[in-house]
Amino acid sequence: MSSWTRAQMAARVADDIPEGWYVNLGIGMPTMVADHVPETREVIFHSENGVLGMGPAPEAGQEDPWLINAGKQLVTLRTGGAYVHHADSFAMIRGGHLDLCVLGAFEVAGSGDVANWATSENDTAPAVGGAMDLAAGAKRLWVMMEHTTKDGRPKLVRRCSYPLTAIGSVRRVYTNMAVLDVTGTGFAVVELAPGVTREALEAATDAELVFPA
Amino acid sequence: MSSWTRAQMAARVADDIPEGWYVNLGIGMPTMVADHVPETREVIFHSENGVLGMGPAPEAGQEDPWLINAGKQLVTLRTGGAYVHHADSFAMIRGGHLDLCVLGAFEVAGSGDVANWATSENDTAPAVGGAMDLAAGAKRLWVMMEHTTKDGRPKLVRRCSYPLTAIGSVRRVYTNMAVLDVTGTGFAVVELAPGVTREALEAATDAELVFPA
Amino acid sequence: MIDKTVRTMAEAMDGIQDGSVVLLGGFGSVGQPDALIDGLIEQGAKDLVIVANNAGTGRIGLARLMELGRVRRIICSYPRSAGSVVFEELYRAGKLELEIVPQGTLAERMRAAGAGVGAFFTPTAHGTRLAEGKEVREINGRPHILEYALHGDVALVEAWCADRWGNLTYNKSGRNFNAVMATAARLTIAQAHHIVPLGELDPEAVVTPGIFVNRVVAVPPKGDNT
Amino acid sequence: MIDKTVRTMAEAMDGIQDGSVVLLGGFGSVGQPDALIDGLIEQGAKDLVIVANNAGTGRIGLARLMELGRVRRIICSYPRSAGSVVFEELYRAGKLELEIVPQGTLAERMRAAGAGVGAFFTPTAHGTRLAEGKEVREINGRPHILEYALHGDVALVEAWCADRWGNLTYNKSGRNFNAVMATAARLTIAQAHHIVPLGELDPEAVVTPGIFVNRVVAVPPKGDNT
Repeated sequence: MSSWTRAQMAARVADDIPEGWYVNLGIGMPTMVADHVPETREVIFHSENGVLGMGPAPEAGQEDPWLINAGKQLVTLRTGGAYVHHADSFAMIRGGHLDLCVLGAFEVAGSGDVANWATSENDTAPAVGGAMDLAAGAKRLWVMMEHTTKDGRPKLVRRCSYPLTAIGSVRRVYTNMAVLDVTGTGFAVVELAPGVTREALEAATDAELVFPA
Repeated sequence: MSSWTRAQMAARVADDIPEGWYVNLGIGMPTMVADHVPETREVIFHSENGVLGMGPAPEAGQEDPWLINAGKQLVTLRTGGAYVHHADSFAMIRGGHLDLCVLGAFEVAGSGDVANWATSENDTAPAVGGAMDLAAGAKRLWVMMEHTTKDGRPKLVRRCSYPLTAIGSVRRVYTNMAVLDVTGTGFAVVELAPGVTREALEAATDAELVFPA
Repeated sequence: MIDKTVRTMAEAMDGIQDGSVVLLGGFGSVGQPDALIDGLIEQGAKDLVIVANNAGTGRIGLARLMELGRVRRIICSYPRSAGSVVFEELYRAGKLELEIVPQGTLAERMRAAGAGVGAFFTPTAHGTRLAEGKEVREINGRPHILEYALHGDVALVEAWCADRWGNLTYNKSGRNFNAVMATAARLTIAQAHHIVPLGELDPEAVVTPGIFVNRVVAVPPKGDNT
Repeated sequence: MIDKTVRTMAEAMDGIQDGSVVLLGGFGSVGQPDALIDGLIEQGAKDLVIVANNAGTGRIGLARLMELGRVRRIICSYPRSAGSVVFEELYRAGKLELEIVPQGTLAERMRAAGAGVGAFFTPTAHGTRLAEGKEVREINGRPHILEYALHGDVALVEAWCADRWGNLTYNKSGRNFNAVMATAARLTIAQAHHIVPLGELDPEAVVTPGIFVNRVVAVPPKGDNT
């Protein structure tokens, strides 16, 4: 079975982000999306730790240890960016000012529920970070993840089995196999990766799928 | 009967403000207090409209129309001052960061209740401004006012008849006749103005008075 | 290229609907978005709810808007002040609804709207007639009252400098309600004394990041030569 | 003359009591008040409640304080991260209480403490296990949960520049939790890279006005030559 690489997934997400949006990219795979937005298209990236207008990683020799993103990687500030403190940064998130947040996830349900912070009820000290704020606060929540777990279990599900991050928040999911919109009762397929068949997608998904007519 | 002038009252209040306090002075008579704090004693004045470290009125020719206080008078900024927005300015007030607020009042009760914003229940459009925030928020609330109304009615009372600004907030009252501490059930006389007798004070007060032994 | 600057007042006011909640910045005469208020008068929206610290003075600006019968309700801390003649006439005639809010609660309710806080408990106004009908709860031994976020459909603010991303700075006490109102509305329109090239504002000193601002129009203050 | 600068770490730490709630600024390694944490280790206060974004890494700083058995409880958003070995050991052994709070709720709870808000309703974490036992209320059609202000007895923060009034600025992403924690404690102690003469900080660009700061100690960051 063919499918999108991570870079292709990141490029696919980037394609859907129009100029002028304020966007927070979650730690991990979503961070790659920024590299696929052309410089000529002004998208303003936000990092929870108080950076609005975040730019790419610094060039060698230009690193500033005082400028990191939420994933603790060294970054830069674009011309026009600004620094704020944590409460103001989360006011942007929680007040509904971000046009988009892209998060990774363990599971997404057809209801839009998302689980991305704790892998089981027995994990007593999981790290939530800003995930719940982002999931509840952004105008749109997209999830970017592999379609299944490493051992092949579906991550698009009828009901999340892992502890929830937020209820009914996800609008769209980008996986290595497809782009899917959350319908509330399942997922509507927007696009299949090259070589991925309807049957393959159904086999890898534990939720209702609606295909374009 | 002798008593303190307004300037003497302001000087008396100023005498009780130690260096390093953060102080908000209400519109009207309390504003005069700042002029009686010697420049060598650093007291940091706060104005609700976002000025911390407010200085005196500008000298002629030095006026800046962008720098006013809560009473809409032109002021200056002391070296070391800072500007903030309204929510941050009131965070200072409401978060208990001001050491002192000095307000004028219509009535103060021995319980510490204060009425200073509306003169009757029928005044349907009174202007509250920041009075309730200041009265509830400052670490200490002092009131500075004439001891009686123009027609001689007591303003230190058993129970406020005017609409309240705050309950149980006032710590100390400075009038033209005396300095008095709020006890919870009345007022303890700290100091009488020159020429004011115990009898005169009692006649001008409608609340329990405790005199020093 | 993102460019939030607009060339005309008509563009700046485009789409403001009848019945909107309009937040008006300024405190006293400092930081009032006078040109935008005139733009709103010209634009024609009516049945407005106005949130401002004062209820207008004289017969210009907000007072003029009220005199034209375009304001249904005003939410403010200090309605009756020297020169608030239009307010007093309309209010006495029963032609204007009034909600008086303590100044700090007013600022905090808009801060809450901007920050995604639905409601909050504050000690301010407890035991006063401005707390009548409000939920009371004791927290840490002190009674608090419940106040709700106050959202604007539109905020009209005055800034000192702005860039094409909508980053704003203010001048001295002109910051006042402007910075908090800018966060609390769906559509924030700023009039700015200076439009500066992107990058000219110090990223450590931007007061209102552009995320909160939708449109910027250049309006040097009257009589200003800088 | 007001002078909040102190000459020694012992003076900076004076009076911190056993059982204190201590707010620790920083995010990742940026803006961490390392010298003050070492000062607190030296000072000896125990039975502490620590509020920080992370639960310490390696065996220095906060991790060292925990390893010494001086921390009873930690309130944070991201306890388990690369190198949080001391936390994991103590937590697994039942020697450390943990309260996990969403990062924005953590910041907002301290902002509430600093701003006199007793509690507030937020949609964040509704329907998750971090909302268990919390009051739920629907506001504008959306369920919110009630969160309480989080007050510190002490805040330890790292600033870039400070003056003798305690005005602070920060450096880039070093602002993070520092500025909000500075407002939320009874005793705020700042380590500053530079102590500058009063008046050198732009009044338009002070991030933490001195009203929130009690003590300032000069601590250039390690390896810094500026």
